[in-house]
Amino acid sequence: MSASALQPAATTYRDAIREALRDALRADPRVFLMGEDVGRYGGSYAVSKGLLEEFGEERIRDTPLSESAFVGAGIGAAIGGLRPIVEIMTCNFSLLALDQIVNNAATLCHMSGGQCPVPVVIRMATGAGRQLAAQHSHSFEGWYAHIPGIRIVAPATLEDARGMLAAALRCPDPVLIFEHVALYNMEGALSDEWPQADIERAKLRRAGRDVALLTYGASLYKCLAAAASLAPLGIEAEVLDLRSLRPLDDAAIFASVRKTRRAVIVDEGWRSGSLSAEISARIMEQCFYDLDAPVGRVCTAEAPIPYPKHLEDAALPQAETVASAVRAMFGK
Amino acid sequence: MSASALQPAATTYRDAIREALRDALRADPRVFLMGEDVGRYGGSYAVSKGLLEEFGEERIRDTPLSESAFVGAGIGAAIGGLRPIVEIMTCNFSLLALDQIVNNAATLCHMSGGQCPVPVVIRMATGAGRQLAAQHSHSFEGWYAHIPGIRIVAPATLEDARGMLAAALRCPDPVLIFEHVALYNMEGALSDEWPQADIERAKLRRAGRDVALLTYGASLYKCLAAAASLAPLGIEAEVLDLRSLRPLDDAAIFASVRKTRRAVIVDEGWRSGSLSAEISARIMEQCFYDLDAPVGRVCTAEAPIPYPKHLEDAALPQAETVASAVRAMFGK
Amino acid sequence: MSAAPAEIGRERVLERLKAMLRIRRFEDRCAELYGKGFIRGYLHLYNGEEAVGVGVMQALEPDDAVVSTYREHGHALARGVPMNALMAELFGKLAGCSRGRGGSMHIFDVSRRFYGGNAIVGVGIPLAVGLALAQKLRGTRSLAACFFGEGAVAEGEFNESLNLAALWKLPVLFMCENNLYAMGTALDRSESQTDIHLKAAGYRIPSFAVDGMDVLAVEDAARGAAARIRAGGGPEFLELKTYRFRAHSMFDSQLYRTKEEVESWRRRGPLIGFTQKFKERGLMSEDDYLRLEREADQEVDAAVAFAQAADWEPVDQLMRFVYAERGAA
Amino acid sequence: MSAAPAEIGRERVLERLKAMLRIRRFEDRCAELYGKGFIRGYLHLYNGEEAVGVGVMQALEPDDAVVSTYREHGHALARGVPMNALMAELFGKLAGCSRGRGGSMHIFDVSRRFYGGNAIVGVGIPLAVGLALAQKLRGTRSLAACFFGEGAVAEGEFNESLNLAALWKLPVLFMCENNLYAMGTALDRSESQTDIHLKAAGYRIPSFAVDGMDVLAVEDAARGAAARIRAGGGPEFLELKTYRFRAHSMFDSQLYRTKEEVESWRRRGPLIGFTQKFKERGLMSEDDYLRLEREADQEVDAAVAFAQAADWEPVDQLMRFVYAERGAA
Ligand SMILES: Cc1ncc(C[n+]2csc(CCOP(=O)(O)OP(=O)(O)O)c2C)c(N)n1
Ligand SMILES: Cc1ncc(C[n+]2csc(CCOP(=O)(O)OP(=O)(O)O)c2C)c(N)n1
Ligand SMILES: [Mg+2]
Ligand SMILES: [Mg+2]
Repeated sequence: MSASALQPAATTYRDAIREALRDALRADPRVFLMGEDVGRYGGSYAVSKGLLEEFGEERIRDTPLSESAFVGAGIGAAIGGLRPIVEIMTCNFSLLALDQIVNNAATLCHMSGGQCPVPVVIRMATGAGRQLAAQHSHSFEGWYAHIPGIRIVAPATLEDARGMLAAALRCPDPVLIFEHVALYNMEGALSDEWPQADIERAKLRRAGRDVALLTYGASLYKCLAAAASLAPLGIEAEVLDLRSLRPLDDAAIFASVRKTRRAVIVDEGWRSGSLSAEISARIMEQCFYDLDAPVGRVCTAEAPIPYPKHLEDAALPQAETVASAVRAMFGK
Repeated sequence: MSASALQPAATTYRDAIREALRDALRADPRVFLMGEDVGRYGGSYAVSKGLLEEFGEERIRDTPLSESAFVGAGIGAAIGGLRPIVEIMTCNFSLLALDQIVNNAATLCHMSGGQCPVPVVIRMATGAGRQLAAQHSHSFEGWYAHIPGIRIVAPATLEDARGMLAAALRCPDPVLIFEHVALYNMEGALSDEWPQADIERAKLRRAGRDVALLTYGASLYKCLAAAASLAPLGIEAEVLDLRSLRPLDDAAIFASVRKTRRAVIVDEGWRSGSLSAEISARIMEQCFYDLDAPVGRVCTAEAPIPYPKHLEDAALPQAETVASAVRAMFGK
Repeated sequence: MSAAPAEIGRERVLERLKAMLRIRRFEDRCAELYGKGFIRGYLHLYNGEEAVGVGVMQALEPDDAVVSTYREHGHALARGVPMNALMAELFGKLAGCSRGRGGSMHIFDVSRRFYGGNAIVGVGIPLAVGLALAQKLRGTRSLAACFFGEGAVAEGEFNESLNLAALWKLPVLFMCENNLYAMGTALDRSESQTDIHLKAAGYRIPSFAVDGMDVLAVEDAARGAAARIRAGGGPEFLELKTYRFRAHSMFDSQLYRTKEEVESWRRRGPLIGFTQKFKERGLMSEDDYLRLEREADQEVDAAVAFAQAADWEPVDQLMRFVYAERGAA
Repeated sequence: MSAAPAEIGRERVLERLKAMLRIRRFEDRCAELYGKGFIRGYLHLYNGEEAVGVGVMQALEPDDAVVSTYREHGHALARGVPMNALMAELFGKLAGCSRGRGGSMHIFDVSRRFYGGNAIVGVGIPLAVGLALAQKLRGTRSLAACFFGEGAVAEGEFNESLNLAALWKLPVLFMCENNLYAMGTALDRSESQTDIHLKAAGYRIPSFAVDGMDVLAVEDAARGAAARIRAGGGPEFLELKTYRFRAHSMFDSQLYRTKEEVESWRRRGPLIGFTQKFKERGLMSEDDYLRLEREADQEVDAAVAFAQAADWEPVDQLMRFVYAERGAA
């Protein structure tokens, strides 16, 4: 995978996150990073490599394998006036901390009548595609997006990886950032400017008149590839990168759909109850009379992800399955 | 709330579950019940009252407050040849056991290549309406329905409360049964026959020609009330009780929608990403050309549930909000 | 215990008695109001355990954070949450300390660093660890005081949190209110090791068992622990041995214990023993008791009137604070 | 330890050596095959820890259940999972013991009561408790043997599970493979109490620290514990002190430990010490070693050939076993 369609090579998604972490740690003494192996080991995906040396053990804090306690401690520290960035190594392990996220982070502000905002940032790796099998291949970001009180973002580009972390830290709410494992090595360029990403707005990555591909995260590149393969057939696909999964940017979604009158949602979550369902339902409610065809969905097969590559590939959305869903829509 | 529309008074939903438990414990020595306070205390909702005396401590097993361990132990015991019924006091606490449910119960059969089916039954109370505030009012059944490998049922009647537990125990898969707290006191009659409920099929509770109300659990009664209030306006609403949330009974849903050409989904989950979204998306995909109007949804407001009655009522779907959504659809 | 116990004089005796009576009378009224339908949902009374909350709070400074459970009226009152705001909260009124949204299980008063009222057993323990971490990283000498029941000790989070606090030498005062039952489950049916304070010792946390029926013993133990924590000694753990005289929540059939057991604990109750002892020592009189009780009742009357007169939150504010209002944090 | 250590003769020495060599040579080949792309995903090698798996398995009966971690090739081979099926699993082939679906982290062989291969740290511990519960309720004398690393001890589930097993006196043999690191986190940076076996003692579970580099010491400790468990004594706990010689998974920069530390442990490795000792005692020779190594290599060659020749699962079977096939359970 490469983002060469978007940016010239220079640095990586991983580096972009590290830059964002470094910027934040330098700019604000309240910021600290904690999680399993973020320090000595440099992070399971090498995101935090070098930060321990620069910022020391108090601010780059290795934790034991106690997801519930250290996520809860991050929530507590946020209430206590700090700006914690908690890294859960992968979303697969985040279920162990889910009670803290859903019953504490998401409720405290509302149920205390506004007294207890929780400005915590929780980062985690997500997604399949590396042959890690059933327990290490989950895509839970769309599932988390069901929970009011938290915000969910899924940066797909280097720019967003850097900018959204900064924006998340400025936000008084709990923000969960899902970083797709397939993106860490992606190369691209970063501007020197202080990042100004948004954590509420989608972004159009390719304009087109015939069909809207609505997606986020690593699937963005599959959609761009699909769009490229459709162009020669005379089908111009528009590709909308949702970026923020909660809240969803309804205006951008509806604008794309109204323009193209057709949409396919591409989501690495298991189909039933994935984010794609919510998007489809909203389009049903708001754009029903604008549609020339039913909204389609390309999602992950509803099975635990198997280890062998041929089966994993078959389970996940692919550029080709996206393209063929679109072709079918046009009878091509 | 009362099921008098369906059955004459005689026993309660709570009793129906107890009967099902008793039947199962008598019929199969592999069956046992475990959970917090199921024994001496008789169950938080008095469901298991008297069972300890009849079946003893080995089979009516009080657990410590260790949701992850005792749910995991239930999964292990199922693999080990027993038929455990695990009670999680309420779904609010089930998040603490979610890793066991999602990463173990749901994956073991598939990832072991079929060697390890997990015939565990997990019962839990769900739902709001009792002024228990943000951390005790969740409706997670629709959320759980996202996970392949498990089955989700939500009995709304006494007959189903009894019959679905029996059917769940006959099923080789993990079955999660969600019992709505507002139903335990509901009165009705039970036949003496051995229950034969289905855990894959929806059931039509009211036939109608103008609009399909698709719902499950305690919302069934709100929908029936809404349907009754609509009839005098000349709107005949059909009410479909989904009963099984995973798998969904597509055939029944689509049949209702094709017949009435309009549908409103009523779901006590928070709107975004609730089960209602999936149902709407499926209707979009399969019945788009059969629809006379976009499918509507009446769900819970996207906020933690507040304690005061007027705010809780405002947050939840009500018969009146269902009826008014339907009236709006007909411009009435 | 290193810190020397504070001297016992008439003033201290009457203050502690007053603090306990306020809780007792407040909650007795709550039970009545529940029967009348003014208070709804779950209502977990602290009846019998008042000495714990009152004793502990003596050791805390305004900057310390407090994290409590759903059985927290006593903690809140002892911490200084105004009775009016508390009663209004139980009524679900806008003037309640959590805007009426939380009710009995979710008392918040951030101005007094009172962080719930947490209704999921164990869920507050990591919060306290995080609050303590914040205090440490910010260089304060404050601590985080964390209450939980002996039932919570079986939750994995309890263990994770103790380890984290010990490992990072955080200023947390862990306090297990051991009232011997978690709903209907007796301690020896939920723990293989029933000496709870020994569990904490297993994390190398200094740990003490304290008579939770003796407010002054609790106070002394808490002062000692707090002093050592503030001095940078890391977390400490108190097991406060107590008993709840009423049902778990408002009603339960109490099949899980005998009347005799309850009676024998009642005779050791926090008010009875205390009153008897200090009457004998001449530090208080029956009149003092009656006067303090009357004053407490007057305060409760006023709180009820306040709560009754207070407004409901308008329905159109339901969605406020799902996300923080900008500029809030 | 009560059970008398078994006698040490040439046969036993050669058998244990063979069992350890099979694992070592199998995994050395796996590392090569990973480099060539035949094995993918995560691959956690047991190199250095072989004495633990081999020693423990001697104490188990066919009816006992085994629950393992993602570092489980050694456990699986020692338990009798055929090397062919194991290698085919690592290749992701249909002939693999989990149909190729699990890969290295999810080795299942229910015919040998080998229940994973669990990749979430700690997730297997409650499973073992449940398997033991089933065995107890069914009236068997079997036990459930549960492996986990010292990193898992910080997970709440570990604590919940130990309490449950102790409380219910279940036949579980808990085994902590303490290799001093959880990925890059040294034990003293993850636990306030680094004597892991003392944690188990806190649940009143009989608990022992064992030299995990000495296969016979492990075997003796496991036999003793298993015998007491079968006799109805409830769970026991072994802390097996060991070390992994390679990276956590296939590659890591190992910044978290020094070369000297690794070297000093290597000198105490399970094969070196064992071979030296029994050569000196005249119970084995260098020729024995070379022969067993050669035999192991031949078995590995055959397993690779088997795996290479095996079929892939047809794509159209992807959805099989999401739910059990009817009649399966
Ligand atoms: C995680 C969780 N599980 C179960 C419950 C239901 N529940 C509420 S209180 C309680 C008993 C708690 O006992 P303990 O910790 O001893 O506190 P006490 O009520 O005695 O003060 C239970 C089981 C809950 N609220 N949270
Ligand atoms: C719940 C969970 N958190 C984190 C991880 C990532 N992870 C995999 S192995 C590991 C270290 C485990 O160490 P230990 O238990 O000591 O076993 P070892 O690898 O040393 O055999 C970690 C952090 C995981 N798989 N599961
Ligand atoms: Mg208690
Ligand atoms: Mg280790």
